[in-house]
Amino acid sequence: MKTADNVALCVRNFSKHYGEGCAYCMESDAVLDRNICPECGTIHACSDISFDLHKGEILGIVGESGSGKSTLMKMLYFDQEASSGEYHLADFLDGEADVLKLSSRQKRQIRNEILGMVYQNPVYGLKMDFSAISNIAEKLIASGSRNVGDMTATGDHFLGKVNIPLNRKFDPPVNFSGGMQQRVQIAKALSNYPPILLLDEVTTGLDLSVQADVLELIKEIQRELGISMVVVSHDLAIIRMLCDRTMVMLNGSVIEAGITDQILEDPQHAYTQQLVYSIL
Amino acid sequence: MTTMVHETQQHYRKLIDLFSRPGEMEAGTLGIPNFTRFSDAVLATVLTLFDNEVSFSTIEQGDREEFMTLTGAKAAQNSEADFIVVKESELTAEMMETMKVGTLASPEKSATLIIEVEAIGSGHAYQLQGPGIKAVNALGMTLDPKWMALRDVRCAEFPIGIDLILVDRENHMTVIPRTTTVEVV
Amino acid sequence: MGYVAVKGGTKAIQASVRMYKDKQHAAGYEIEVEHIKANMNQLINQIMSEASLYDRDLAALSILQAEGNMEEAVFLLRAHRSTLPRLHYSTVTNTRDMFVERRVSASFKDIPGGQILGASPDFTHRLLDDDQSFAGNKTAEAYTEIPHTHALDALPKVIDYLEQEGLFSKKPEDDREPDDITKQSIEFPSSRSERLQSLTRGQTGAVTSLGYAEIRGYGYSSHPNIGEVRVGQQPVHIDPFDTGDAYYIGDIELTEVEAFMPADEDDMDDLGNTEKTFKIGYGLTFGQNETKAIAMSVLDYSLEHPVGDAATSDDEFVLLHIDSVESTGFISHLKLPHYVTFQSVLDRVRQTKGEHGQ
Amino acid sequence: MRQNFAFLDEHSKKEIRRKTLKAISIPGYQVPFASRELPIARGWGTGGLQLTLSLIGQADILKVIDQGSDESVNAVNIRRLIQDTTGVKDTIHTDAATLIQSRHRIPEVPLKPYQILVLQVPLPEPLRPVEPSERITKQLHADKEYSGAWLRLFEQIMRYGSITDDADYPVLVDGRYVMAPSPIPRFDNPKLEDNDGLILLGAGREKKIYAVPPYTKVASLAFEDHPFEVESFDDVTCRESGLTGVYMDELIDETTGETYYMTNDTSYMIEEMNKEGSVK
Repeated sequence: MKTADNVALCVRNFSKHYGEGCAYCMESDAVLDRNICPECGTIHACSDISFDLHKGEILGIVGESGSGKSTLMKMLYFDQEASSGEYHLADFLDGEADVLKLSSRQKRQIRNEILGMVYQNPVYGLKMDFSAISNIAEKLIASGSRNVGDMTATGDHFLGKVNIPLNRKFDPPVNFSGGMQQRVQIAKALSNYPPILLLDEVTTGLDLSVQADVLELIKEIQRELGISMVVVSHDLAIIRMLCDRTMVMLNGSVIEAGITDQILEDPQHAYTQQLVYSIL
Repeated sequence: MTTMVHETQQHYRKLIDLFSRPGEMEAGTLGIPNFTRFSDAVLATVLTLFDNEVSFSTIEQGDREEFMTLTGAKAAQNSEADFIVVKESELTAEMMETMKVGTLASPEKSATLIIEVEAIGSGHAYQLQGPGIKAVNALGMTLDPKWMALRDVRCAEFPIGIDLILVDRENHMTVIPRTTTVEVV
Repeated sequence: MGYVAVKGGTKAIQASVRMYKDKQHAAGYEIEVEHIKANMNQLINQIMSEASLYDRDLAALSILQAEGNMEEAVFLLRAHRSTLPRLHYSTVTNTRDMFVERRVSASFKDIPGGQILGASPDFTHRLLDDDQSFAGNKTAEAYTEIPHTHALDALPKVIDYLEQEGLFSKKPEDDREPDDITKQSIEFPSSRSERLQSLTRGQTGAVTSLGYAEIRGYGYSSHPNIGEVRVGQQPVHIDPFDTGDAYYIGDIELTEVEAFMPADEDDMDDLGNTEKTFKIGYGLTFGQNETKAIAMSVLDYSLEHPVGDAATSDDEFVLLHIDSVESTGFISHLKLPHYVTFQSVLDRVRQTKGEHGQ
Repeated sequence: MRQNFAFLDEHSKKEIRRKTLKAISIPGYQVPFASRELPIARGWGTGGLQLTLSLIGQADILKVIDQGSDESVNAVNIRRLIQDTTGVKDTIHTDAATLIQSRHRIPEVPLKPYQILVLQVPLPEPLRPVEPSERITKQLHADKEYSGAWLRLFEQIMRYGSITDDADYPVLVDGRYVMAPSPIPRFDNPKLEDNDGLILLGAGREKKIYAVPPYTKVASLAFEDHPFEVESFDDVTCRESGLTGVYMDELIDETTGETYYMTNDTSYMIEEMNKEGSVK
């Protein structure tokens, strides 16, 4: 298997379960109690998820907490190991290798060079006691840069882009507001121009006005750099604003997927309908 | 007892030199009677490195019992053994494919292969490069290059890999650690 | 003829060692190893436990040689231990076979087999006694044996009672060969056998302090119940030819502690409710070392059932810092010469001053 | 009490020997070993001493130095223990020794083939300043994830204008492992690379053995535009011998109060002074 020409990231039959599983729940059509096997108690956080991320698009994943969307994101960034499935990246060996089968060292290399991640909580994405500029340098160093001048120039560029005043670049993020921390995290994730950016609930917990700033920033960067993005959110309003295509997740499975506008106009699944009407 | 202490110390220092300088050659000796099918330098290596904390595998029952009696080491399957003591004629692809290579986090949990070959100093012309070698070391050895190819596969993702101690019938010894790049000329 | 090296270091060391030895004998009172062995049992117990070498004669010798310095005495025994080949391993020994000299339970007023107070300083009054009337009281009533309902080498355990009540779920017996931290360095996450071995070798004060922190408010933060402390003689056997015929090689004195901790059951019941149950913390030391064994049981529990960010839940933090020889060695090495590295520090400090001055 | 040859029992030596051979096979990787207690204190050179005791034989000629000096009290003490348990000959001359144990210096005289230099190591983990947990640093080495080590230097440049790491300056061995070279001055770091002899490093308290085989690439961590720098003794001359270009001790003349310099490697200084036509 190999990724198609216009595909940046390709996932097939991704599953993640906590517990051993049993003969009953390992069948693909097993009926579960939400995502828990009634026979053996195994939790199926993600079941049989397949999708393609096209080059240059923003793909939204929407669902309530416990739907498996964050687990899916963690598997994409190797923060968690998938129980089964296949995962290909166009920028790694032309998409020919199933990257789940790689060693931890090679996965780390993909994280450093091909992916960028923005976590809901900046604590996971930043070294809070290091200066903002060093935080950006960390990503650049990890992806191979060894030139201080180049790295500070790139750091200045991206800090400027996310509207962090340069007179604060030597301050550690621990002294920043939540919105500023999130913008530093975005600058960091972007700094080595990764072909794919993963954004996990990046505006949750921010003030509404700050939310709007951050969303605007994401759109602008996407337009400018053409980076492919996966955006996870429980908030359909954010998905509507950012995403070309959308997947709706419930209890660990994808229940609906398609062009965002179509899903909003004509939701098929009862759960999606409920979601859509709640924001209208 | 005193002589064993000094003999194994001297043999160890030869091994230290050989591991540090892959492809160089030293002669091993032994002051005690050898009842195994292997050359004295093989037995000296076993006596130097084995004790009741290590496991090993070897094909013939008589050798196995002798190694266990002399050192207290435990016999194990090829895939579990810390050391495999073998003649070239007894090597199998399966053995090479299943022996322990360690993990990225603990690459030292790998097997060391002690192979007795016909001759070191003549045979196929190998060229070695890597740490411990100033430029290139030339090594003549009868070992079939197909075994070296299987070794290369197991050493593909350094630091994972296996280390080879090679000994011939005349007690010449050489070492090829996992860091060495080997070519047949 | 030419320049020659000065031998200042050699001479200085020789003089220093000489002075140290002379000082030891200056007052003219000499005691024998036998005196220490007879009079300083508790010190011997503590040293054997930290040294993880069970030998009362050598422990007494180490105390004499170290002028009573605990760390030095432990250090001497540990160093001696490095010269000893490992000839045999004992067979699995069961503390149910212990010949019990003392056992108390804090959890029940009376226990099957009875509370046995035995020899203990617990209820002495800590009054300095310059005529040593306590130690030397020869007129006290003769000790009379109180008859027991059980043989002293077959006493039931308090833990059995909880188990019969269904309040404690016993883990299946695990006779796999334990990891030995004296043969392989600990790798993290650690195994329970590595933890128990480190704890029992730990410095008494360090183990006690960390155990105290764990229950005072930085971890479990609650009061464990001591199910049973027992002290007694434990028979040891070896089976050198692996025939199943074990040979008795002697007794060692042990202190064993089982502490009960009320905790949540790991698995939910059928209705999805969590039940309370008892979990156990385990302590075992060479010799009579009750406080250490209790603290060990607390730390065994805290490392087995970690909570949050408590340091006492972190196996690396606890196990890597409680060893007497390691901690005293590293702290004391700071007085060794470091002038080469300090020159390097000076160079960097001057350099940054230069950079900022530019 | 009865003493073994070279103090340790034969089983202990075998374990150390097996681990040492692994260390040579995996240059720069810290091999865990059981580490015995010795008659000198932990932290006073027990790692180096265990290596020396496992290596030494009756034919060896031993040199022991501490802070560059054969007569430093700690060097004398260690040499005395080794000689008391082995009876081997000793020397102060680097080129006459077969086995050299040193604390904090690599001698000025280059090693010869088949010579072994044993360095005492207090803190073997180069990533410890960025990560306190052993299980995490072990994984970082597995993944070849060294951004933390470089980031530390980057942050120093941001804060002080230059790299402030002094002795024990981290190196990259054969392009794979970041390694702590023990607290040798930076001046000695270049001697690690392409050495004719074998360098073994032992940390007794931390229970690690590692090695730099002969002819191995060893690069001190640095940036393209902030190259690695050794301590500068450019403008100073040894007051005793007139030597220049060697590592110096800085001393204060008690009568004049003036600062003066002396060659740190005392045996080298004496050898040079005894040469015909020496500076003095």
